[in-house]
Amino acid sequence: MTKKLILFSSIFAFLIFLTGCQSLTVLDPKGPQAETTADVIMTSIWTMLIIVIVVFILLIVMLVKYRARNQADDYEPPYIKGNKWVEIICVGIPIIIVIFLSVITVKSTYEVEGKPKGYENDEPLVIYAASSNWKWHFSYPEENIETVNYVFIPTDRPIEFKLYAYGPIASFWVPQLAGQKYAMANMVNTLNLAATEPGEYMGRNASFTGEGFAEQTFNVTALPPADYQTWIEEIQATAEPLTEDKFNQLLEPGRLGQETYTGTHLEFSPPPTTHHGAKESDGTENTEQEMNDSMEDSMEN
Amino acid sequence: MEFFDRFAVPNPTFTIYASMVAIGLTMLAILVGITYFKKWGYLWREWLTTVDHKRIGIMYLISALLMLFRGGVDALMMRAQTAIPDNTFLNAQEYNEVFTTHGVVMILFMAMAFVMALMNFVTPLQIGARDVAFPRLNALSFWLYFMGAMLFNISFVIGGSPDSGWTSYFPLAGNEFSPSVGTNYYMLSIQIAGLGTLITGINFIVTILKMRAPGMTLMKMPMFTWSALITNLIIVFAFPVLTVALAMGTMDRLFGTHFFSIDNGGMDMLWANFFWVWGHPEVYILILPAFGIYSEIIPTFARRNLYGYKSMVISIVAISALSFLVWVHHFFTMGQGALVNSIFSISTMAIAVPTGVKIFNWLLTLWKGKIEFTTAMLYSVGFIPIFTIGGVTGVMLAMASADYQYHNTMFLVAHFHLVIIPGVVFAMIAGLFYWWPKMFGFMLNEKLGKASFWAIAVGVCLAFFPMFISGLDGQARRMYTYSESTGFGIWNMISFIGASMLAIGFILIVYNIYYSTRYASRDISSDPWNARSLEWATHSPVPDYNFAITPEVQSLEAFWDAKKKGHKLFKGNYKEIHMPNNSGVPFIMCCFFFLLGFALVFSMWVVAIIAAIGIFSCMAHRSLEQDHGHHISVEEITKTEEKLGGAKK
Amino acid sequence: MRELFPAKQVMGYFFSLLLTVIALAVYFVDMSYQVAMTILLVTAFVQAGVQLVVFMHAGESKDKWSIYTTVYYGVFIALVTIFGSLLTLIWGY
Amino acid sequence: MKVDHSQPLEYSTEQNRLNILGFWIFLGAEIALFATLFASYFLLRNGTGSGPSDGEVFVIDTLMIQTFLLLTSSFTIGLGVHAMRLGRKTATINFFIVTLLLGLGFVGVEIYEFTQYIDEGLTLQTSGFSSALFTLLGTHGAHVTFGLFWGSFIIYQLITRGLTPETANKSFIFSLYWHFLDVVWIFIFSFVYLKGMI
Repeated sequence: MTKKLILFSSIFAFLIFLTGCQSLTVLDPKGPQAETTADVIMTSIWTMLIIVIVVFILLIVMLVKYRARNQADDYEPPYIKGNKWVEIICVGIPIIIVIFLSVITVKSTYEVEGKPKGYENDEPLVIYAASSNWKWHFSYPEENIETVNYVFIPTDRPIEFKLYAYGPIASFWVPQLAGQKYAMANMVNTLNLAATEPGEYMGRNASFTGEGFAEQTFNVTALPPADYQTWIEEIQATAEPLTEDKFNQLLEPGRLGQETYTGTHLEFSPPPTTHHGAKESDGTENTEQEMNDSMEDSMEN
Repeated sequence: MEFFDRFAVPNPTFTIYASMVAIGLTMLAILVGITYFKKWGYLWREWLTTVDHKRIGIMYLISALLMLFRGGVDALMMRAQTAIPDNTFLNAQEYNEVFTTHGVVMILFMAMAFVMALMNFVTPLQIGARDVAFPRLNALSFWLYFMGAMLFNISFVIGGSPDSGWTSYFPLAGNEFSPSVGTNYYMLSIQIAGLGTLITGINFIVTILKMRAPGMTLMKMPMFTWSALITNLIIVFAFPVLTVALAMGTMDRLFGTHFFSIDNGGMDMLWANFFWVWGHPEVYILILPAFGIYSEIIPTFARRNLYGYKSMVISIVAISALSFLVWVHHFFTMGQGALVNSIFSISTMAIAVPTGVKIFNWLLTLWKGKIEFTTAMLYSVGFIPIFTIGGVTGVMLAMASADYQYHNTMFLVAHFHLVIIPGVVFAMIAGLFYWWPKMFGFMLNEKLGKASFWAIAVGVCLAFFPMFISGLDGQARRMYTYSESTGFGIWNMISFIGASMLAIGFILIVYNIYYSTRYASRDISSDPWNARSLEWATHSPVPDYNFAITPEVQSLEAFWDAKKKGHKLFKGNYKEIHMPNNSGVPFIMCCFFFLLGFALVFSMWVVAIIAAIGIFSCMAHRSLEQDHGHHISVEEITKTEEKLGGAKK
Repeated sequence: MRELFPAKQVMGYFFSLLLTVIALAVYFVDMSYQVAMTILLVTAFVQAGVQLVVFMHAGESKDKWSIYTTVYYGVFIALVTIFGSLLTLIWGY
Repeated sequence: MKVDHSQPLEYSTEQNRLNILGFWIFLGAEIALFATLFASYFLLRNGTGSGPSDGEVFVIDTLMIQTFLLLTSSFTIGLGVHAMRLGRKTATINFFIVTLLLGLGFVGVEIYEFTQYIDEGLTLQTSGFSSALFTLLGTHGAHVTFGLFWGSFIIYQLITRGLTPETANKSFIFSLYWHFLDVVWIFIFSFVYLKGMI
């Protein structure tokens, strides 16, 4: 009886959860990268559901059937050591499931780390996104403009975000377009994504950075390429230039609204060139580099 | 005056001042109380200087319950703050302090202490030993843990709590972004407590390997002892990593080194890397003893032997090795390539296999059994469904590409709470109910116990299931508030209700302890559950020397077979028993450790040097001292055995 | 006097000095990085083995099995920590 | 206390056997500790910031002296334990004293080496590399220094109490500790110094 209660309430909760899925941000993707992750998530949920149901049914059967109250008083449970076949099944089925999920994981991980599907041959738009306490600075080196706490991107074009931070580690996250990646102070990370539909998407820092962390959000607006071009031209014509002093002021800890400038901070405050703080390889690192290459080769083969 | 400024709390509020007064008054009341009832001598002789594993276990237990209270209040405050959008019950700084201390206290000072409590009390009894291999080191372990915990807790009123999360990632935890001394407290208190844990690890490995009763081969060891052995093995190899990481963090903060700094070639993710090299095995350090407890309780109340003992052993050994191979899954999003992530995804998912084996073995232990739903059993079978959900979401998190979406969200929070609470907390409570009569000679009230189970089980589900949803909807963890338009409100409200139910459940347990202490019958047998392993073969409460005659073991379920097949456990006559002497040195040494930690937190070098000299003096004393313990005479054994209801056969 | 200098230990000592000299060759003799690293790896682990077996008597008591398990497990963890960290933070990009 | 005379003195009681196994397991933990320090050194080796790099500061002379001193001390303490098993108290004490003197020499050379580094502008605070280097070497050096004190206490007890199961046990465990430090030094010698100088 008691177990059933748990079972029903959890199945009930799960049903609510599944019906709500479509409207949940992460499961409502607007670009190829997020679509891949959403598919992976749904596949894993269904697979795991099978395991959960099997365990729950087994548990309920055992608890109801072998309850002391449902048995004769003189019943003496037998001594059962274990059975080879049962154990092979207990090990075998999880192994099969793990292999299945591993294949999906490896495939999808390479997919979301690479260029967005369908846009492999397009020239990506490079945007530098830097976190500072507790803001996001977006620099468009080609268009020579900079925005704070919001970013406009064209639809149907791959975007390459170059991520780094002034200060603590932040995690760049636009759930409807792609998964997270860290922005760190001593290394530049690359995040590939693309938007297939115009619209406004929530973006935020997901990694705790201190007092203003909860509000460290930004808006991503995806515009059709023509509208995007208009926007660029408008900014270039109207915005104030970004000076070094002004940028240093922006870096002061605190919250800011959305701001727009011409020019970028990349000229006077370039992104880090180190790899996790270490200088890029000198002579002695060759073998490590080679090892790395050969490992990648063997993966591809 | 300037000297004292450093001790001020940087962000004082009325609540903190009120707590200061409350803490001060409580301390005073305790001191006055002990003096008034003339209990100083008793306290010193029987507890502060004890080296008895049973008493040390009980002290761990009391500390764990205290810390559970502290961490629980933190949790309630967090859930209350986020229950409604744009709440102002706590501000960002307070919220950050609260979730940081909640994590540290619950993992390191509550769960670890609880594990240590049961391990200390039960393991030597299960293997038929008189004590652990190094009783005095055992006392040292406890006092190191205790002083570490106290040092961490005073940060609240002296100098300010740490506020950069229980993971304390650099550079956020560095001097630039966390200028208050809070993070110093974090580094030093965990260092001190960790040292104690490491010593326990060594102690218990030797105990289990060398002090088993005659006839108890490794494959005849009870499952809890097996899990204790493997847990301690993990402790011995994982904790040094934490020691080094914490030492580096301390040096970065106190001496300006560049391990984790963002300039001069420091590597900020190195902290995260080492933290999780320790941190993931730590999860298994907590959960393996819990698995061991379930493997004792489920067979006892299913009235059947544990199904697939051998595969249970193999699976925990496999888990111990795999637990060291998965740490990178805590930062899949760092930017390392798909290759690294794929490797660690697969190794992580591989852990699901041995864990699955264990779940199925427990289910099959119920098969053909005669199941009796005592409180301990309720917690054990309640663990299976909830843990399964926590576990399968763990597999989902292990998939790197999907983790890019779960990372740092409430989904993750839901996952690890649904693993740790049923996995560790349920087990500890189950173990508490199960071994309580052995510890104190009376039973906890079953009715209250069952009520607490339902409150806690339903509370856990209510508190954490909604987080899966709000996580997938984009709620990051550690956000002190959110706006109404996000739509997270309803889920967080349900969470808060669940958290309140959890609180009620824990209050019921505490009340149960009080109620049973006052009213429960003292007239119980030494084997009230009709159990299967050796600890039930001796008296309740257990005499100092555990077993008057060292038991001889013939089978895996030694005590059960003694009852059912008439195996004789205790052969021969009483002989003089050699026991270790009590010692005040561990306690005094740990007071110096506390002083050292406190002095380093505030960079008071002279005090630190004095404290360090104190520590070394204690070690020198130990080196030169000659202490051969004492002997309990045959007459005394006979007398004690008679008083406890006659000799055991 | 002679009995104080058992052959096994004296040999062990000279062998460890020899290994040190071989390792020093990577500094004094010009060779490629790979060869040098191979020499260092071999000499270091053999040297450690000599200490363990000849001087530390790791295999002399009944707890041989426990002692070797501890050492092997420790080496396993050491290698995992070192190479895992290198893979994660340097090589794997 | 039961003394088993068929075994060497240091193994002769149950507590002694527990102590020895316990110390081996402690050494297992030490392996993990030094592995972490090595890992951080390898990772931070290129994090030199604006300071000098490893090839620029390492010197072969001090390295060879240190290695010779420590290897020899490991040999002499081995002889000390051998003498102990022969029941030769004075020889044991003398070998232990020689060991500690060699250890003292090692620490002295290490301190001299550190002052050289500081003169060249490489301090604990210079860079990620220097922090990791000083911490790795310093942890090993601190272990040796601790060993000097510990060893002195044991020599004192050997002199005043003679060869008993207890003192023999302590001496044997101390020898394990000392050999272990030698093993760690071999790895520092190979993978910190020599690897940095090629």
